[in-house]
Amino acid sequence: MSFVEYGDTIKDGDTAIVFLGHESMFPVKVQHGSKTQTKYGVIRHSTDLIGKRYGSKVTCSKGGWVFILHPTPELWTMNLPHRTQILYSTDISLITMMLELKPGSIVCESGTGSGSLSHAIIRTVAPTGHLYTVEFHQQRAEKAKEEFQEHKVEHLVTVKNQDVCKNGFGVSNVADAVFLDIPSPWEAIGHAKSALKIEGGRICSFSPCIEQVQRTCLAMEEHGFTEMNTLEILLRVYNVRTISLQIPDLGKAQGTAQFKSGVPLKEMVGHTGYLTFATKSLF
Amino acid sequence: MSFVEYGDTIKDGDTAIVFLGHESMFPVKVQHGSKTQTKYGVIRHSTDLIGKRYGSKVTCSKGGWVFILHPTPELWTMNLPHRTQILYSTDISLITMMLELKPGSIVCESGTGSGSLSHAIIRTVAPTGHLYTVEFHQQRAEKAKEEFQEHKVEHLVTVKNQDVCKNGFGVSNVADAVFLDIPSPWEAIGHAKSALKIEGGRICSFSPCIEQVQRTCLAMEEHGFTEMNTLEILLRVYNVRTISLQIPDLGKAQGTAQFKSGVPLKEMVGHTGYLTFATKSLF
Amino acid sequence: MEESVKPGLRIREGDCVVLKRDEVFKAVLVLRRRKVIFEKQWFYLDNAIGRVYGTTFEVSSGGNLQPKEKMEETTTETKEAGTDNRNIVDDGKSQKLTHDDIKALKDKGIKGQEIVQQLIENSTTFRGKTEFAQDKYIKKKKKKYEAVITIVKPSTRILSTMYYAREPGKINHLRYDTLAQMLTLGNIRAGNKMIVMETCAGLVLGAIMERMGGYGSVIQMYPGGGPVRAATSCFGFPESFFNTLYEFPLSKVDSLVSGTFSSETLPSEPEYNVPVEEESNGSLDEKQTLTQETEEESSTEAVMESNETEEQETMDLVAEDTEYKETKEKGNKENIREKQRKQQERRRKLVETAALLEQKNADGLIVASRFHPTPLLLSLLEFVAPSRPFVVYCQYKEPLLECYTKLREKGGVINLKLSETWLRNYQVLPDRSHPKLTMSGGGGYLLSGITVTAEKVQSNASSLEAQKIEEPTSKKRKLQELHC
Amino acid sequence: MEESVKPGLRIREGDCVVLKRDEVFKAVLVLRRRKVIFEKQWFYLDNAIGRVYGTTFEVSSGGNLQPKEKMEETTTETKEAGTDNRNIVDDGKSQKLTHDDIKALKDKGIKGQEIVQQLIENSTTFRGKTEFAQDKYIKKKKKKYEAVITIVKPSTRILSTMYYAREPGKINHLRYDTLAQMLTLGNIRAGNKMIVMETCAGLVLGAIMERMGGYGSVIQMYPGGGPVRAATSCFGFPESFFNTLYEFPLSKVDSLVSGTFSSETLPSEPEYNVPVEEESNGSLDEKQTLTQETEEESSTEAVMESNETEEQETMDLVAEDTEYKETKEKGNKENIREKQRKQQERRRKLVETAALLEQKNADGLIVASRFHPTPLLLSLLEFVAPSRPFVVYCQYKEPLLECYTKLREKGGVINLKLSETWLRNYQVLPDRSHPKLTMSGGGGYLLSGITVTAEKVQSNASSLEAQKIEEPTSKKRKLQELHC
Repeated sequence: MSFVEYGDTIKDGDTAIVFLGHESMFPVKVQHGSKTQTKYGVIRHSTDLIGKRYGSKVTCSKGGWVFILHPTPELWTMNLPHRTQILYSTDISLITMMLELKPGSIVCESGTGSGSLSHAIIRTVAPTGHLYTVEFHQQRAEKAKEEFQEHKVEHLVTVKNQDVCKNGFGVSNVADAVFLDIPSPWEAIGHAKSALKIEGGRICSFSPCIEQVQRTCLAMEEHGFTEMNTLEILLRVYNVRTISLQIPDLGKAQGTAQFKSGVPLKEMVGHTGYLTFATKSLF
Repeated sequence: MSFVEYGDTIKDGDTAIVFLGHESMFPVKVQHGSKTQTKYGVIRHSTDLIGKRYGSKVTCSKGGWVFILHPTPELWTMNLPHRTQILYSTDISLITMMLELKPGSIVCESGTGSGSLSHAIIRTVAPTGHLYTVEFHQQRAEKAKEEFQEHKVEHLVTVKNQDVCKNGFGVSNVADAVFLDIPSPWEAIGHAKSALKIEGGRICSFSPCIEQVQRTCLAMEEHGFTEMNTLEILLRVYNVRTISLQIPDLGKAQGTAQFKSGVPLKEMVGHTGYLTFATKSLF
Repeated sequence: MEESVKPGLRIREGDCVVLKRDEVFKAVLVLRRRKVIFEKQWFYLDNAIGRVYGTTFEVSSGGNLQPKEKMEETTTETKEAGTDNRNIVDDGKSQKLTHDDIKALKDKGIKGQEIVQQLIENSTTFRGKTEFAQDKYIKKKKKKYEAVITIVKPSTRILSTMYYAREPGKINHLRYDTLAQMLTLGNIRAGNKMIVMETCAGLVLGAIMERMGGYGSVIQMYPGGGPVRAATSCFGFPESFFNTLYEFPLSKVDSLVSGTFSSETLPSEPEYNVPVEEESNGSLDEKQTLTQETEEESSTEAVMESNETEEQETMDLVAEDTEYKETKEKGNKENIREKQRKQQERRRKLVETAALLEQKNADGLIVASRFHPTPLLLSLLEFVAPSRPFVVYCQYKEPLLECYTKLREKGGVINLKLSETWLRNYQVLPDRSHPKLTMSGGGGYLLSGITVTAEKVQSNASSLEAQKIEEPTSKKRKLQELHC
Repeated sequence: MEESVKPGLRIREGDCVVLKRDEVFKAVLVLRRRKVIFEKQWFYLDNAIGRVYGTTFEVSSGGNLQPKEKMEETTTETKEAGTDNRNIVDDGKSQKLTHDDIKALKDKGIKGQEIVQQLIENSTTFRGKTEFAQDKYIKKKKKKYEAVITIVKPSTRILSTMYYAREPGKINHLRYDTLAQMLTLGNIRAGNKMIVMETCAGLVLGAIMERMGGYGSVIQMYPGGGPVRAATSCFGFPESFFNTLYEFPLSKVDSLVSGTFSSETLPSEPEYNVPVEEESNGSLDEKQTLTQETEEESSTEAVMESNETEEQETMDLVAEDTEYKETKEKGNKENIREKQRKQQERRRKLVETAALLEQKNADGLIVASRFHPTPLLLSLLEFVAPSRPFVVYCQYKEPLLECYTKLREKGGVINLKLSETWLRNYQVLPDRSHPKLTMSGGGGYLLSGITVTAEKVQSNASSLEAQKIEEPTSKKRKLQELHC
């Protein structure tokens, strides 16, 4: 297993996802001799996990069962330890496409945060690209480094502990794309520009507040970015349900009508942030 | 007919709605001896309209037919002559409920614009309430007055041609609710406050841009308004269609599957404006 | 200033009022020496009686309400602030006050605002936080420790927001902005003759009555033994509003349409049983979700604090107050005679209502129920005049697709429109403006349209004339009221 | 600076490039002396050859492109502005220049920017307008008279945006952000072995190939006579990307699943006919809407300017360039022998592809087609390894409800999720920020999930072992590539 390559069977040292049921799962570090407690009972790594195929059903000590899943950046996003607010797959999808990321892309990111987007970027730029990720919070930078090692992607990423607004990304004219998720992105636009390749590239800034977007757009314009475009994307999930509706008694027929319905959840995420994209052109 | 009372039959002087087909209609002033051209041919008011029941099917000279509808503020909103950007029923609905309008309410409005909201307000506050509407553009104010007369609601509304930011609404401590749709609502918040009843009332400001909202919210707070709440409402219309989907040929069965679907329109109104509501409290 | 206020704006004993704290609402009856629980706080409403609606109170020790004359600005010193949170290490040890310390403060009767100030002073990380984080911290703590309650007058705005937040299952998840659309699309106004079929605890009925202001008439169609008006009673309408409110059993609709209606077959005694909510899979699941979401507030708590599961009683208290008391006071024998008299009275009103419907000149139809909408629409539209709007609400989209198709097939309706609304709330604060982080996933679906003359009516001039001649008396009355 | 640019970043003859003006895109082939029409302008691309991608050109007289070295700022004097528009009376007479005047200016070869300046000077109301209204006026006029075109390199971002705006019917109304979700949910990346079934003109296939960067393998399932790759060819992938692209006829899937597959029954000659778009009521109506919406641009105009209705040819030009030329050049007799050779070659590749599928170890399945998704999913998931993601797109929600239910019944899948995304574009300008006034009504629906081992596999350890032993050769190759 690695986060950029599927493996068939669970191996010692893998990070696997224990799937308990609908939207209920957690990651586990597979280790010989280790045990993991679930609500369905204990999972013994040596006998229950190692050597089994990913996607297998594993019966726990109390008789309940779970599925063991191969990690993906998306499952990681749903299960990672939060050290900060994180980006979720809906935004990540749009960022990845709009930054035109693909194998071989060189990307600069700040801040690393909890590494949710970082994993997704690394997945997409592998095997020949690279991610330079800058995090000003020392603990977080170190934790991210550890995770990248555990997930066997450390060769694809460089983590720096510095303030991107003051010190930039530490590289110049190498990046195809820059991503900013920091409180004052407008202070880092200059650094972003110099990190991008001479022939140009794409930039994205994620900000929860519109005032941040306004300042960032001004800064982008001052630095000559073009194709500026601010977007927002929201996910609407539907539960698939069989609904029975009573036929009213008007004096004749009664009974119920059954149908399948895609029922929106009562509450949904109403806002994560605004995504501002722009292009650095050669001229 | 009046805009605040249903009539059964079409009368001379009525404003009626000629309904040609899905979302295709126009208003007509019914007059003895008058004629109206439609794509289905001529309608002769004296013989085809006057005395007929509202909701009747009328056959035009070319043999095609139309329905003649009783006017409502909502049909008027869909068909009125645009002198400005107008408010549509989706926003109007929320404004009416959130301002707690009902028969007897006294309301101040600025600007009158094309009178779309004005008609809806008058409908709701009749027969015992009143609308004071202020419009700084002279032509528009005069046109609105004419329309209110034609629609037989002039006893329920007072139109003033003045600048609400400078001169206010011309009334004080009478209003249950104030509505603002002007470029600089923050300049009218003081006037709005003094127009509202001493014991308090509700205010709503409609602005397309977030910067207007920000300034308006600051002004509302300075003037002691409470319960401030900014909302946005969007209408998503579905076309009801019977869809046939081909069953793919995988080497066995083929054919088509038919089902009813509520298909969203390709394009929808993505933004009209932000609605900021607040309460003036006694204390 | 308070002295100049009209009596109707003051809180009276017996009023149904709404308690408000931030965005949370709860309707309660104002009764003396009656404990009220709201947002984990208990208190008495005695001190609120005679105060003006809109007054904000603090809960003092002993559960007494103290009017808070002016909303004090947060005077907390937040001058010292970090520029970012790079140095904050979250080890869960930043607050030096223990739970016991805080409890001791509360027991001493220390006010919420002071407790918050003490929490700030005893936080080791507060000064290192950014201004934004400090604000957030203060807000959170204020919410927890400051017991400030505003008492507001019920209205459609307040009650529909409250029901949607607290008991969406009781109103078929009808979101308040969707209700707002219905009232506008239905052209609800003074003087109308409306037909309403709802199973939303009477909320939709109340909203319509508010918009009609006592002018015109409303015919409520009801399933089962009697109409449900729990939410209607919360509006605090004057008695006169109920004079033009009629009710008609759904089970009699077909016979009325076919001309075989007879008032004799009326069930001998209305059971007034609240219909058992036929929960589908969906609704059940959503209840579970709701429970998870509202950790702070039990979802099983009833809206009317003083009438836990006695919704019907609440209605009686307001709508038929005197009747209710009489029945209770009288002996058993007299009760039988009384019953017979009431039975006759009901039959008389039923015949009157049937006549109103048979005029087939209603000014609109509003449906918002847990039943399949198609049969309701197909039958009830018979009673609506041409060129009048109708609006149907359904929690699900699929039944409205069918309803749309069936109405199209049947004819007599135009401008059919199936829609839903998206509602977004915004946080507007200097430098921190954005849509609220959670939003409602759905507010239900609406099908609206306009009636037109069906073919048969148009080709038959005599029947049209007949309709004109028997111009309804109630409609005449309505017109007179309008011009007063 | 331009000299330092790598050759791959320069526009070459034969490249498929995308023309861009404001938010409007159009893909064209770069050919010498070939007239191109875009946004009502015609011009030649000759001068673009050798220039760097991203260059902006002006169209000069004679249809020649002139590189515009730097985007000039609007130097229009807008100092004098009214404070509001109360005095503006719209009488349609405010512009003193007539249509003929403007035409004369254009014919004289006056540049667009100058025309706009003249329009402003000849407007009697311009100075009375608010600054905002002035800005709006200038923008509108600039759009109309300034012929500025940027040539950009195709990418998933550009092509999916372009297709959705210009020809949504060809891609089943798959909105670009929905495609973005598919690529992420499908964990598309270098080294995967993907199964793709799409009828989106090859756009989805191209997007997947871009994300795989030539590493791993893609098996395209196709209905009818052959795969459609019109949009795929627009990406301008290197030849090597097509070495690991396989294709397999849908009509053979059942026999492969049941073990009765034979390559002998292959249709003798692929017709490569573009399947007739089976337009439902819905799509037809939407086309009409589209026509109304895009007054400026005929919706029937093909995406590939130089290949109006010859989509298939475009594909050949890029993907099988040499073959295509050979076939054309050879005589008729030779042609028959050639045909036989190609037939054999195709059969060989079909057997190879069948073997790839039979390994049942694909790393994911992506479906985005005009067919009902249920039978596709039920069959094609057979070829996917456990613990791998799959994503199905459908323009309509209802078929995915059925698909969801059937998959649940069958088992072997978890984490099923039905969703759609809302996409909002914003205008961010000083003091004039708001969401764009129109937005897409819908981008289609996605059903995603993860495969797991079906019960039978787990209870049968030997078959699991068997699968392990015959580790696929292609998968081994894939792994080697990854570590280079």
